[in-house]
Amino acid sequence: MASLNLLEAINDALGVAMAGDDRVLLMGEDVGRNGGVFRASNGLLDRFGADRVIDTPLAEAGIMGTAIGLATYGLRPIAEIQFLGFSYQAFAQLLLQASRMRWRSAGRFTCPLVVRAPFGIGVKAPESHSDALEAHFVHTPGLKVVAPATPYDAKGLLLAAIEDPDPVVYLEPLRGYRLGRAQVPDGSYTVPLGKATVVRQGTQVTVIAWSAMVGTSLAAADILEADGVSVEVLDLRTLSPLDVDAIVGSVQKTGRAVVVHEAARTAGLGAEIIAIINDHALLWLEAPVARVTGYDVPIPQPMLEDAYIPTPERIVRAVRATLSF
Amino acid sequence: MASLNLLEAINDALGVAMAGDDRVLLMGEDVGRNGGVFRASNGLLDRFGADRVIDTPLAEAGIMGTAIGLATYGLRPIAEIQFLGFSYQAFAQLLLQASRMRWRSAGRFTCPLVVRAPFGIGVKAPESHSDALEAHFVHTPGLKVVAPATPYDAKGLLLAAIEDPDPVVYLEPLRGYRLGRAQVPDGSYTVPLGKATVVRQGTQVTVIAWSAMVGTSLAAADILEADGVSVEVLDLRTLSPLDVDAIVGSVQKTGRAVVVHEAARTAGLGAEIIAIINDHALLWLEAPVARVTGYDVPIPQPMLEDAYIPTPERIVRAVRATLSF
Amino acid sequence: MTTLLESKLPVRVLDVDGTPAVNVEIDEPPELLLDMYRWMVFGRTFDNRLMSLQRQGRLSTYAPVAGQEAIQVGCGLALNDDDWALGTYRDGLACIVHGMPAEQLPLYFRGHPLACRMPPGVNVLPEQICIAEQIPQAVGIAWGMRLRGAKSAVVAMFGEGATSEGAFHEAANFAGVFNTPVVFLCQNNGWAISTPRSRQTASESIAIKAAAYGIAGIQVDGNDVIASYRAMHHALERARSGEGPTLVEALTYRLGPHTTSDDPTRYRPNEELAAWRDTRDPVGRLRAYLERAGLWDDARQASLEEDVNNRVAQTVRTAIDEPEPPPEVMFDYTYAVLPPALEAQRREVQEDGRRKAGKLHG
Amino acid sequence: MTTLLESKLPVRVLDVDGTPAVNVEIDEPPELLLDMYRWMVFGRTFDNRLMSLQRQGRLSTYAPVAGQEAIQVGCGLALNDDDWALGTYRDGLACIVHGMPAEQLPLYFRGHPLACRMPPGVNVLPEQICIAEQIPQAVGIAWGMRLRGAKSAVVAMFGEGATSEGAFHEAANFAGVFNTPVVFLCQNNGWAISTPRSRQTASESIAIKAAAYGIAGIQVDGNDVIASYRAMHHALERARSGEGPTLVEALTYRLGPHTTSDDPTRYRPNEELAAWRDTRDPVGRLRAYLERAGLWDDARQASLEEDVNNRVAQTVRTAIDEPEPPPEVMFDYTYAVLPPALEAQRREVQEDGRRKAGKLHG
Ligand SMILES: Cc1ncc(C[n+]2csc(CCOP(=O)(O)OP(=O)(O)O)c2C)c(N)n1
Ligand SMILES: Cc1ncc(C[n+]2csc(CCOP(=O)(O)OP(=O)(O)O)c2C)c(N)n1
Ligand SMILES: [Mg+2]
Ligand SMILES: [Mg+2]
Repeated sequence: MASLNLLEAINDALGVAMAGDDRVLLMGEDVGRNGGVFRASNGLLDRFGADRVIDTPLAEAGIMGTAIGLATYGLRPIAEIQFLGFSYQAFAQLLLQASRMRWRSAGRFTCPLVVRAPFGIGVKAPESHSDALEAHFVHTPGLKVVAPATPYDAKGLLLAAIEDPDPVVYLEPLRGYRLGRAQVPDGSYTVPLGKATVVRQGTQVTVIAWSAMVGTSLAAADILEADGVSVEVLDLRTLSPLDVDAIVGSVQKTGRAVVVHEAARTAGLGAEIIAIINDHALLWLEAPVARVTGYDVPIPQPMLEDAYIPTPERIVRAVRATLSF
Repeated sequence: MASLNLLEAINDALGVAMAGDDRVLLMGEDVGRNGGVFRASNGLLDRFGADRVIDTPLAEAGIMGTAIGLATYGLRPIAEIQFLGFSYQAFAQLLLQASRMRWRSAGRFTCPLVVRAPFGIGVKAPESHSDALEAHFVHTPGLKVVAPATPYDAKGLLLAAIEDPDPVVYLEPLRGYRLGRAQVPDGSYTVPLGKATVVRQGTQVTVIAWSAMVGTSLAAADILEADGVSVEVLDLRTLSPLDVDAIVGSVQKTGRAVVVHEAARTAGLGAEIIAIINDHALLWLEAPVARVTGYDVPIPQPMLEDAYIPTPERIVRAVRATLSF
Repeated sequence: MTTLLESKLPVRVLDVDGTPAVNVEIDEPPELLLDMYRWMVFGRTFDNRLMSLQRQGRLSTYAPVAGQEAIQVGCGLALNDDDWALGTYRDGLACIVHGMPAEQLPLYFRGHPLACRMPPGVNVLPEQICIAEQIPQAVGIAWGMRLRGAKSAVVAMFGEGATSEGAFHEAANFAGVFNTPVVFLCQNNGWAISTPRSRQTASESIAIKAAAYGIAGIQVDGNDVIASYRAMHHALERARSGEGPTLVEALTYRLGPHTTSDDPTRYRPNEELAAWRDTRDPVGRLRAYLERAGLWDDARQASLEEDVNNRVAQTVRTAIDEPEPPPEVMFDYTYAVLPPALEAQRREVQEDGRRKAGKLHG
Repeated sequence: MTTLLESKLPVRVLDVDGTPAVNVEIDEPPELLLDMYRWMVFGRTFDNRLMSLQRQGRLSTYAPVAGQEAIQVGCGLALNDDDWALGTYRDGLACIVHGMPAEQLPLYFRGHPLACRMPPGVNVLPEQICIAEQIPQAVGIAWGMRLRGAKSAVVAMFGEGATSEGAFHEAANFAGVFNTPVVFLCQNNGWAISTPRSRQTASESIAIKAAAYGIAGIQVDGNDVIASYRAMHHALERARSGEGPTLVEALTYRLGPHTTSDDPTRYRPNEELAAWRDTRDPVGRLRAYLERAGLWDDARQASLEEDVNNRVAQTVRTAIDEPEPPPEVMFDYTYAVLPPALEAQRREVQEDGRRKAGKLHG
């Protein structure tokens, strides 16, 4: 056991995976000598050498396309995109190629690839550094999508993603990188893909969140508890495939739900969660499911970040509105 | 008035727009001498010359990026992407650049660009030719998205899109290109962006569709009518911004809804429509909103297209299930 | 063979009339030359047959190879079994020569979902529809070989139109930086659908683009099968021995339409087509040489044609007879293990299929 | 000035010690040379000030220009008013020389949403964060000029790292095919964050990449402001007169970190930095020449420094004093006319802002 923040947990997981399987390699811009712009790969170049911790040219489609080839040839590449906002350049490779290697070849070839990228508001970075694009990946058959919120899950889900035989998009919470420490087991363990977790039990309303928004939701739950409102907080952890049972189970219990995400509201993942509730728990609903999300504008310049991002206060208001519907 | 199919209506609209405004130009792969692979731009090169009907190199990001520059400089480019499945290569330019030109420059620069592309199943084309990617665009602030179903709307919406001061993604139904003829006025007229239309009045259930799926929905409504079921069919026409009033108004009237689209179900645009109904018409719902959509697999090879695409029969079954909920 | 910097002339072994080019020795073993010829005749015959099959409605579309047989056969023959090949809709012939069962090609154009399942040991990726996307993948596979110490190589095949895509550029740049054992085979057939080479890029040649990546670039007469074979053999050997990537520009011509949906008379000058068809045909060129070298005659031709016709007929029959799979197969290779939500969708499609087949009511 | 094919040497007017290079005449008018100098001193001073402003927490981040003043000033001075400039986070100095109000730069790095609103007549696009994405846009603007018959040109500025992106490639290829009046100015400063030039591309130079597009390519000493000006002037004139695009590779060096978030000691050899800083500084080089030419002395230097310090102080004050706009401004430039759903969201943000400001309860 060690006390690690989320970034250190990722670094630890990378080291464990690379030590355990010499097919695993890490590639991306500035991941080697520099240890990644956030130091996620700190120390790995010295440990595993330049053939396995690879500084690439500045070309996201090139990173993704060559990573696909490496995976298909039998290696286990982990491709880092420096910020998720720069993944659009690689969409043709990731959304149409990686996702379909197994399918196009009817199982003959596969693409065991992990794509890592930080996303979300958090470091007052210039535009495009904070974009939350998870809905695009979730809408793409053939991909899996993971978005841990805690150091423990970060390590366990990353190790599970690396072991997975299919391409996994692994999204890291920029604002959660160094937000707090937690006990993380040494060595290898996995957290299963496709399973959400109840991070706080409650009875009156379910708040559904992932990644950095889990912490924000928990903060809202604290405020509400002081007011006597019992909030259940569900951390989805895996965004594709979604854990339908966990969502439906919790909403059938509480009868009310609020979905929280950073991305723009319209056609965001919140909509799919509402659709799942519509499909399986409509008769249990006491009020419309509320969405506390980013607005339908680009994730704004640093000065306006705080006005854009869901806050505990906005969640509290949404919960109250839901309760008094 | 002329009797035109949808493809001819597009060709007519292009000619009208180019004749009326010499800033309008058309660019893309094979749009010139060849008149477009579907002949949407047939005859335009001869009429307007190679400076305005431009065969480009084979590079979608290049097309999109240069079109943005042309638009910002004051021209009115219409950029054709040969098939929507090949637009991923241009996502970085379209979703992060075109959509934000006005916003980044705080209004100083704008991007009056129209992006045209055919999409959807219809011509038994090889993979990637039929992909339905509308949800990606709708999730992107700063873009407008249009998807006409009829020759009349195709012309009127295209002319409205060209006049619009912001970037508009104009999606053409591949299977609807030559499906039938309708009276289309000569010369210029517009159909307003942002307005849905009720293409069939009904009382018991609302079927919500766009593009090629409108025809499929109408066919389902015919079958159901023979059975005494009264179906309202709403053609959204514009997918961003969505016509919330039209959706909500119809569902409040009928109390039941089925959304139909070709794209994969999960996190598709159907989910957003359910979310809108959840927000504004939950108490009117007599049954969960049903989704009749593509499955969560890549749009398959030609041999399996018919098993993938929503059919009147699948819609009929969904309506019946909704009615007997 | 010559790198671009040494000579700007296309490399040619046989002149268009089948006589050896000046200063060139032909020292390939006769059996290899005969193989080249047989494969080209197979390619031409198969292509004709698939064109008419499409016209009869048995294929949903088809992209003919006619005119490009020499470079594709030369490429296929230069590949070793443990080399990998990645190509497009038009590169079926090269893939067949490399070991892909021929019936997979018509099966693909029938729209069959299992058409691209290569047999074990055949290292051919599914044909790529999205222009240029296979190129970085090829570099990745080659990189994998280097990292694993394999002594094999990868060929990425594409048209001159593909060189305009960013994917080509990023891939070639990675190949240069990481020195991966890859050969970029650009079949410059003059046209990208209706776009002529002159409007595709203003560069002097395609081969010269290699300079942008610090890799070797060579031009070869892609209608000269011996020269094509030599160019590919040379480039692949360089790759296998760690000397680095090569961009091979094969000058050739597509004699048919882009695909069966295309009408080339809308954009292509008739005289241009006629010149290529009548004076630069790759098949006739080698035959003329073989005949002059005493390796070929009418009797052998007749027997070859019979063989090839039989093989083509048999192959087409296999492809056409292959039954349609049940529709739920669309789910079967999305993931190693189907997620629960997809299980439910799969059942829906299965029931729908049985309903349509009259095996289920409702 | 020389095209790549004529010479592979970087073009230099002043040697590193400020003496004219062999065989070179300096015939620029003194006022132009003094302008170059003043702008470089302004650039260096402003940069230092913004670095410390960021360290004090007044800017959320900053990307320093130090070391690259010569090419940026040379570029800015070579542009005409009706030329357009598109650059990155590091190209603020060139944009200011071209007419962008200097306070917009710190305002941008404060994260102010209105920082990139150029005044009318200033043709500078918002600084581009996404590497290489401005390059095709620049080609499009240039193409628009050609189509409208304007006699102006466009410069696209980017680093050597950007040349690895597909967007660079597609843009340069379009420029070659459509002969647009654009200059591609690549500031090769040796590093893309931690990636050295040698690992970015295996090509011999950046300039040689021009051959892949059939456009002109030249290399220039980007720490030599006179040579930089000449190169840009030449390339822009070529563009304006319809002779075609040019790729200018300016050899320079980033003296500071990539941005204030970066720690270059992790990856960059100290000796390399020292060599560039101590012997190839662009500002000192021109000053040495001017002094020797009798155009400069300590008194003028003192008075310039006073002027520049005042101007920098004033500019920074303007930028820091600029009030934060109300949060709902995030909606104001999404569309020409706000759609109804966004109206409602805007009201929500407005209320939230007033609530936070204590003006509204609940
Ligand atoms: C990314 C992408 N854009 C556009 C297309 C449509 N398309 C198919 S083939 C083709 C032309 C290809 O030309 P070239 O690369 O020269 O190959 P050729 O067909 O001549 O063999 C185009 C534009 C596509 N398949 N993929
Ligand atoms: C598309 C994209 N990918 C990655 C980044 C992250 N990033 C910012 S600057 C930079 C290096 C740029 O190097 P270069 O082009 O040489 O310009 P320089 O910073 O040296 O001026 C990187 C990788 C980005 N901003 N955009
Ligand atoms: Mg071609
Ligand atoms: Mg650099």
